[in-house]
Amino acid sequence: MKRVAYVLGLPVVLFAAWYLLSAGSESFYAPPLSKILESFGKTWTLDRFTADVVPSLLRLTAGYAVAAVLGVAVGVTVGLNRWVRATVEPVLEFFRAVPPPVLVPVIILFAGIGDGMKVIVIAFGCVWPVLLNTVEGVRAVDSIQIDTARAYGISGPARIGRVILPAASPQIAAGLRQALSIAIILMVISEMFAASNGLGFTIVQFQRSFAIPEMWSGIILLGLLGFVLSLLFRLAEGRALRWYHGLREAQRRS
Amino acid sequence: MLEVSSLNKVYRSGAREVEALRDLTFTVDSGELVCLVGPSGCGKTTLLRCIAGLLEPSGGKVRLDGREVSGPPPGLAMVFQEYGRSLFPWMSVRDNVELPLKQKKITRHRRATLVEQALDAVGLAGTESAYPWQLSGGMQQRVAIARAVAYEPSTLLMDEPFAAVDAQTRADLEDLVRALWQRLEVTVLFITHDIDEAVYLGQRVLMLSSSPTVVQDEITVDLPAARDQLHTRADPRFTELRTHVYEQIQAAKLQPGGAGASS
Amino acid sequence: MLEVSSLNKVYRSGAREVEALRDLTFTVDSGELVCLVGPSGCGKTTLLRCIAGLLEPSGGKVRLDGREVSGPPPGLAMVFQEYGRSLFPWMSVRDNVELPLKQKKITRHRRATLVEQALDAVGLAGTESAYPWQLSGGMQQRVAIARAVAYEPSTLLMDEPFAAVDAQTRADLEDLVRALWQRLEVTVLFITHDIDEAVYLGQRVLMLSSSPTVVQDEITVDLPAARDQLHTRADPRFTELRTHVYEQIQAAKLQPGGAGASS
Amino acid sequence: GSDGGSGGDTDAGGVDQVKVGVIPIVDVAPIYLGQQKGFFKSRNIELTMESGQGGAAIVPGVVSGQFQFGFSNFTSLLIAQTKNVPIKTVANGVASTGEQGKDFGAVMVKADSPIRTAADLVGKKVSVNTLKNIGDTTVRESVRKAGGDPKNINFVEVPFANAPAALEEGQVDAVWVVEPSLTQVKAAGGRMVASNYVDAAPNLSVAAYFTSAKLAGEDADLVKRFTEAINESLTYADGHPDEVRGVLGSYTKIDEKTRAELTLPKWPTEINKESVDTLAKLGGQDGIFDGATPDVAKLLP
Amino acid sequence: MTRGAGLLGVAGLAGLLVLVEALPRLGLVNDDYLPPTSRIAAALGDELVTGEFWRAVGDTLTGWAIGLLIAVAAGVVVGILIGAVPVLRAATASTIEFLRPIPSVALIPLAVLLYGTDLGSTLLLVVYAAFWQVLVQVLYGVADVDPIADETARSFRFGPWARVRYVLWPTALPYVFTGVRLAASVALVLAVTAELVIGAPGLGKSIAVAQTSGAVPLMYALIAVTGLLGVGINLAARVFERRSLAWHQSVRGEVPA
Ligand SMILES: Nc1ncnc2c1ncn2[C@@H]1O[C@H](COP(=O)(O)OP(=O)(O)OP(=O)(O)O)[C@@H](O)[C@H]1O
Ligand SMILES: Nc1ncnc2c1ncn2[C@@H]1O[C@H](COP(=O)(O)OP(=O)(O)OP(=O)(O)O)[C@@H](O)[C@H]1O
Ligand SMILES: [Mg+2]
Ligand SMILES: [Mg+2]
Repeated sequence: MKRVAYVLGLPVVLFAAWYLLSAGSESFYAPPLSKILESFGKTWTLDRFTADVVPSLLRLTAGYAVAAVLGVAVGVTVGLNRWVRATVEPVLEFFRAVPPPVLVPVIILFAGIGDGMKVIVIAFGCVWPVLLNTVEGVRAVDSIQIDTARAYGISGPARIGRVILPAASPQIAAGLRQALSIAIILMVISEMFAASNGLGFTIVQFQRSFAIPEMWSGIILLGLLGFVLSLLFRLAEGRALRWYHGLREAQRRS
Repeated sequence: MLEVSSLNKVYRSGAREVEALRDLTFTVDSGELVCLVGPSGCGKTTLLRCIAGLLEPSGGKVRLDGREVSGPPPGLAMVFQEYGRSLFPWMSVRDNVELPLKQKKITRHRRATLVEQALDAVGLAGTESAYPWQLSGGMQQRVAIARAVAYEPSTLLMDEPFAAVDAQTRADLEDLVRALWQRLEVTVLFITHDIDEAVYLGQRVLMLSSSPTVVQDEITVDLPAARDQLHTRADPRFTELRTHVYEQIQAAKLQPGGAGASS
Repeated sequence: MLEVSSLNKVYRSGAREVEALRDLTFTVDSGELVCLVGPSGCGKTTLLRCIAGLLEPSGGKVRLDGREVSGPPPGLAMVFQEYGRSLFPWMSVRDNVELPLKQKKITRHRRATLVEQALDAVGLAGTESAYPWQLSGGMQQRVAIARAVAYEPSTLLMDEPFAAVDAQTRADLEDLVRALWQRLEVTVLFITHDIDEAVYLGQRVLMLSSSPTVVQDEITVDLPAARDQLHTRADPRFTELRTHVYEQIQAAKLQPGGAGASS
Repeated sequence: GSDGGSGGDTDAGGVDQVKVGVIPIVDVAPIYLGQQKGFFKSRNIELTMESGQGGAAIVPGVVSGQFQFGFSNFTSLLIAQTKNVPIKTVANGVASTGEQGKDFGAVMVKADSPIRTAADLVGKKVSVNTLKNIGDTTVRESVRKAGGDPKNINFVEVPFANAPAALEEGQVDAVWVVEPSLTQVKAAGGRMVASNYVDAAPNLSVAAYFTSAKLAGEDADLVKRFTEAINESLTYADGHPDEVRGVLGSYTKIDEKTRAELTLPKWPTEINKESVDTLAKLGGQDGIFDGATPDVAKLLP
Repeated sequence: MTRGAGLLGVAGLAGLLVLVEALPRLGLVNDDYLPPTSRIAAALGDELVTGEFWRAVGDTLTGWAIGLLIAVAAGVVVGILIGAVPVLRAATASTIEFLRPIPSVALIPLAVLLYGTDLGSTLLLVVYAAFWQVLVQVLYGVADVDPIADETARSFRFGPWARVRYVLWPTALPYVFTGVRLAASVALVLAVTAELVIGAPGLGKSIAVAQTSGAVPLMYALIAVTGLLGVGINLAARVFERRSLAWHQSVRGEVPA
């Protein structure tokens, strides 16, 4: 009960404030919330969902999965090896600083204009938080834990799978969490180019065709989508990092 | 056989430079149980790390069975002084003890037996599924011991392994280590601050000087091989030996460094 | 005065439920030095955490000078069993010791004196600018002790504070604690596994049963207030007392839980 | 820095600071040329050009008064009109040359493509810079005129700049491009299959300069001066193509060779109302107004 | 070690340059669309001597720096506040999750509405995007405080401020650094994107102009400049990090024992 109140409290207050403040709005680009909500119902019908939201979600999932796997794999390699880190870090930093929108033409060159391109754009953008956090997490593994693993001959995949990844997992989780919302943002950006369906495409299309309440309703939908995904993420994280949260909370709460 | 020859270790970090080990030379025969005592901060942990191949010495050599140690040699188990940090908090007690066995490619069935026996031996039956951080300090330390015991190592390095347990448990664990040693003919190097414990457990006791560290003295414990808490500790020879060790450590504290000036 | 009345603590996490303390009642007068012994895992650390107001008991009360403890009371210092983790790795040894003093709003000059004296007293002069992780286990533990000592607390809780130091240093630190206690009239609650230490240090020794925990027994140590390592430990009364404590702890291990069945 | 849209900041000398939101492409060459020639200064207008990538960035700026004027194609303006965006055109922007095969925008295919005429585009993948806008409606008209069924064209969005590569790599079957990408495609051996602007209407008015309804109402004088200056610029540009090719070098990075080769559009001062009506009709047919009918009269000056 | 690492880094970048030179030369991609390094370098060379270019770089960096500063300051303060007060954390969690995935690009109309093509537009987008990066990292960092360390501070009756200053902050610092490094590049990305789309002056606008003009080598040259800016920014962050995290495991590990 209390948790529900916490989850809903502030959003309800904010929405109410928005509702009241925008009630008499004359501004073309900032219509009253009532109008936005009205268009929300009209816009996001079941058809729209299957036509636009589902393809977007599929691209999002694919891109995010690629980024997660790649980010962790490369991150562990880079984090564990000083020389590899020194060699590839500037190159990675180089690509990290390049805005995905300007890279789209290059990606189109290699990946065409289909879903593959969008997945790559999403992966390209959201791999960084995972990668960076993995590198830092791996570097910060307690030296005694590493020594223990070494002393007992826990080596190779077992060392990575059973010791290094779990030890770095809290920080990797932070990266994955960041990546999730970036993935949503890039889903929109990727659908601004060479797309003919998708949530991002629809929102941009609304924006271009001056359907402003519909555009805002799309943005709200994005927010809701992000919220639901992060809820799922939290559930998964809570499960995977039960030991960690238990460890951190054990003495605090009980 | 474990040979340590003119081992030297200097920690450098920024301006600070600490010569933890100056010049250590000693050997431990295969299947021998040697206890190491020395003042706090004299370099015992450093020595153990070098022997385990976890730390590169600044000079000198460590050889195990004729081979120079450059990384952790196979069949070695170590109980770390920082027992709390050496347990993996993301694994249950059982998994912590079992993991090294998996690496040793021991069958599942045998693993289960070994884990159960080891936890039972350290008095932790019933906590298998708890996480280490749900245990008391002494219990955590015993998990670390159980992990080493279950591993059935050929070389066992223990760094103040009983520091956090009560007197009674400590006595039990001492007997456990001796039993394990006799059963498997393990080479054991055992660091302790408890002089009685060193004498009770070891075939030999090595005494280190305070930093910069050399071997100050060593005694052979000529007590009978069959020891027990009541009779051995009551033996006058036991008292004699422990007094000797105590005096040597006192001396070590007063005139540090074999060769002369300190760092 | 510290009053602990029918203190009960149950750890719950998921399916696991551990009754660490069943029903503890005892008092410690202001300025008294009480030692606590009990088998490993019996709940000593849990008890100390409850007294320090760091852990909320599941039942019962802790009162310090008549006030119920709900958070750490002023003038309290605690030496944690996990000394390594209780030092801040991002601060030098000096800063670690000095920080609580800053919080106490002690002048810079006096702080410098206190830090220096405390580090000197635990034998760590010269390591002020090192980071804790550059020190050996025993040295880290002594930093934690120095921090508590420099704080000049009115209540001092120590959880196996000498577990990682050698015999000689341990003796020195014991005398340090007694000296501090006598000089500042601190109320001290001291957990140890070393029965001799408990008897040597304390005015009273409280013995806890094994889990679920109650007060198994307590003895008043009727040795003269002026103690020293040589004579006190040679006193026949000392031997008598330590034997008594030892027996009680043996008994505690055999029949756990005052009221009956275990959890 | 604006006083809410009632004309630009006016300094002591009575000179209006005017910001115009434009897309830095060939179409807006006259305004840069006019600025160089002093057509605005002589009417007490101090111009600043603000560039945006399209209507999405320019229209809000004009509506909110951040820019006093903007440049946009008519289809976008018509869409805005159906949504009652408070804007009004003030001058013509750019127009088709009206000559088949010699317009500044065209549908191109690779040299060896089986597509011969606009009718062959049916069932094919054709790129336009933005969907549901002037590109796809006029291309559909080309197909319709050539006797094909415009319903079955698979339009995809590819920015003009990326269209040559997309065509080359076979990611699309045909591209609709305007200058300078058009010249680039031609240089790469592309073949023209339709001049869609020409097919849509004779002398099609493609784009216009517009302002907010508010400014139009409050500062009619500024609007009038701006219109006059623009019209003078348009006429001058139409008459001096070499100077146009020259001024392109100042605000774009089109290389000199391409500048010399590219097909310039027409810059008449009059908005061709019939052609706008045609765009409105085409848009209506293709359903880009969501069933509404744009009120052309209300949009035009 | 540091010198060696620097050399390796240069080698890594050189490898990239060689790759880009080789791909079009070997005919693996059309050199009209991905020109070889040498042509890109030549275009860059031409550009380097123009004042316009340096003004664009200056504009971009100004927007980036101010935006990042605001985002980091706000992210750290809000993060620590929310992270340290459980009630606040519970109450804001859902709102944060709702606002975070809203793409900055969707805010473009709003930005233009409020600021036109002024610096304000760029700042709005930059701050919005970078803020979340820092905030989330700080939240995770605050959650990573060792309970024993925290209890130590509590037992000595540290006030809230002292606990933040001496326990929370140092623990969160490595996370904050990662957050700042993430935010720094996100801010750069957004600064450039905002210029690209809105047309605010800066490198992004130059890229847009090069793009619409079909000046491909120049476009890549400018993209490379943004990338190099990123490399420089990271380098600075690393140096700073090594200084202030000397105690941390990850930096300790750098020095071979
Ligand atoms: N966070 C926790 N969650 C669950 N159980 C806990 C937790 N902390 C302690 N326990 C349990 O409570 C009991 C008492 O633990 P405590 O640490 O108080 O023992 P202790 O007397 O200090 O032991 P030691 O001498 O070994 O340090 C143990 O059985 C332990 O498993
Ligand atoms: N990582 C390090 N960096 C710098 N100095 C170190 C480091 N580790 C240990 N030292 C120093 O080396 C010396 C020996 O440390 P070591 O841990 O080996 O002692 P020890 O004999 O195990 O002591 P104890 O009995 O207290 O555990 C100490 O002076 C310590 O300060
Ligand atoms: Mg040690
Ligand atoms: Mg304890």
